[in-house]
Amino acid sequence: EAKHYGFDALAEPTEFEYLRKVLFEYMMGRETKTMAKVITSVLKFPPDQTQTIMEKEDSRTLTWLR
Amino acid sequence: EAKHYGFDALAEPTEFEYLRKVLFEYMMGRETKTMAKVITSVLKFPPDQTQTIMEKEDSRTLTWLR
Amino acid sequence: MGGFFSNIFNGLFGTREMRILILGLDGAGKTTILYRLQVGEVVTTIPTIGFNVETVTYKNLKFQVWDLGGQTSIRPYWRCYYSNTDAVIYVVDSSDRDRMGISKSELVAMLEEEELKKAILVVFANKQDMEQAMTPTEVANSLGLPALKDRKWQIFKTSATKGTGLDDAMEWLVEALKSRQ
Amino acid sequence: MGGFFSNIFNGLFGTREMRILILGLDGAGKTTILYRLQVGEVVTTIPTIGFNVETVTYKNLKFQVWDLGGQTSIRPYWRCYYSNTDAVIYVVDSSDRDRMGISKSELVAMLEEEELKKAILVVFANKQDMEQAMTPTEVANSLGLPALKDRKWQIFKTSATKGTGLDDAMEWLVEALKSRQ
Ligand SMILES: Nc1nc2c(ncn2[C@@H]2O[C@H](COP(=O)(O)OP(=O)(O)OP(=O)(O)O)[C@@H](O)[C@H]2O)c(=O)[nH]1
Ligand SMILES: Nc1nc2c(ncn2[C@@H]2O[C@H](COP(=O)(O)OP(=O)(O)OP(=O)(O)O)[C@@H](O)[C@H]2O)c(=O)[nH]1
Ligand SMILES: [Mg+2]
Ligand SMILES: [Mg+2]
Repeated sequence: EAKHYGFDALAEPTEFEYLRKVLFEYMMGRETKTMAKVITSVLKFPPDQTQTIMEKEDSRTLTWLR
Repeated sequence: EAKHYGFDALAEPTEFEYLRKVLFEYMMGRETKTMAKVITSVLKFPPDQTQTIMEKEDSRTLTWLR
Repeated sequence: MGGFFSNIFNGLFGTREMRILILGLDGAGKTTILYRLQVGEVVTTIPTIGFNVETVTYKNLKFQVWDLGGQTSIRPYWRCYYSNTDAVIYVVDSSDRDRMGISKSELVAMLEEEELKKAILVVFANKQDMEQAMTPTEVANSLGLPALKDRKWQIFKTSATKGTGLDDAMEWLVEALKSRQ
Repeated sequence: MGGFFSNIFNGLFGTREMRILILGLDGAGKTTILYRLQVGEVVTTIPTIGFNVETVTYKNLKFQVWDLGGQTSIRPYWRCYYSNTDAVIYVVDSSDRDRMGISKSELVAMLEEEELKKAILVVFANKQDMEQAMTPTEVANSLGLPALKDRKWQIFKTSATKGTGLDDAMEWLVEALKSRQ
């Protein structure tokens, strides 16, 4: 059986910390559209999911403007 | 200089995929409180940030109920 | 929860959906069981990296059923889902004698969690159709169920692929949930 | 943007905040510059893993200024921030001769992006207080600035720690942004 490592033990530490920072801002509701772009890039979401997420962000912005 | 690897090349792949799944649900606005718990656990957010995030989720729920 | 306000709430808005978690080691049959319960059929599964959540209606009761992936690396995150859980369906591959000990430790750790203190436990001794399957009594003993304190629990022998035993188990669960209210 | 609707919008709600990105290799002095511009002081910095974003007011214009971390592994994510950017402040450590080539390739890749097609470029040849610093002309040539097409750009010699050159650069940027409208 392969040895089990924690998630962050193996991840490139800078990228890991970067993701945490960006996610925190996203979860606080700040600049969510930009943050969503970063999150989907860092975590390499498949294109269809990325598009769904970005459409959701756009609809969120429209709700505020109305 | 250390060799540079992509984020997912080194991360434990199951955990990586798991994070993506949970984040997608969170970003779609589904069961966000539970998803927020998972995200902060998987990414090992520091306790103070985790608390701030969970308070934000609680206030979000209250807004719906009002 | 429970008590005066939740009764009013239920009276106004219909019965609250019960929240049920299906837990157990990878390959135990959790996802197979979830969809057996929901659509009455055997679906082809792949290992669950994440979760499936479905609304299951049984005897006029609505359940929100969460099936969580059971692989080693994501088991530590089960606890993130415990809040407000009414019952846990714990699934065991009765033919997987080698990992009965691991299955027991995961169960024990789970039952120690404060958030699950009032949750009802139903153990599915699954894969009873397999020749080398342990009996429900053997499974119960391996998991240390007889020693449980302050816990409403029951074990059932099931075969998710053949569809046997699930009805008995769900019937017991529904009664247990009703009598708890 | 710009045009009829944005003019009405600005008329009603005040001038739109300009969006400015500060980019450049790690250690170039981006964060030092951001806070020099905002609070007029030299702050102690640590490498930026993520970003800083601040509102900077200059000559009655409001800027939303994003300072993005420049380390190798997070540079690929600069592009996620490009949308709606009015200007890029590209910061170079003029004493870092070894990495002038890397700085150039990052700049070139950035300028190729469609979303930055209309963005104004100001290069800060920073750390001019260092003995071994290259002159602004040397920096401009190393970065290939003279060959740029369809781009409004200018280079300034700065020292973020001594506070020299920043005013000239910002003054030029404000005029460039105004005349663009
Ligand atoms: N023989 C037999 N096979 C079963 C039974 N229940 C499930 N299986 C099979 O066991 C395998 C694993 O089933 P899953 O439902 O995917 O297991 P799981 O518990 O969801 O696993 P994870 O998602 O990895 O946690 C599948 O090939 C199922 O068809 C059963 O009662 N008898
Ligand atoms: N001598 C000198 N040092 C400077 C100057 N500007 C910045 N520094 C120093 O350079 C170091 C790096 O500055 P930062 O502002 O943190 O660099 P950065 O571009 O934000 O770096 P990252 O966040 O890693 O991308 C710090 O020690 C600064 O004090 C300058 O004009 N002259
Ligand atoms: Mg499964
Ligand atoms: Mg910085």
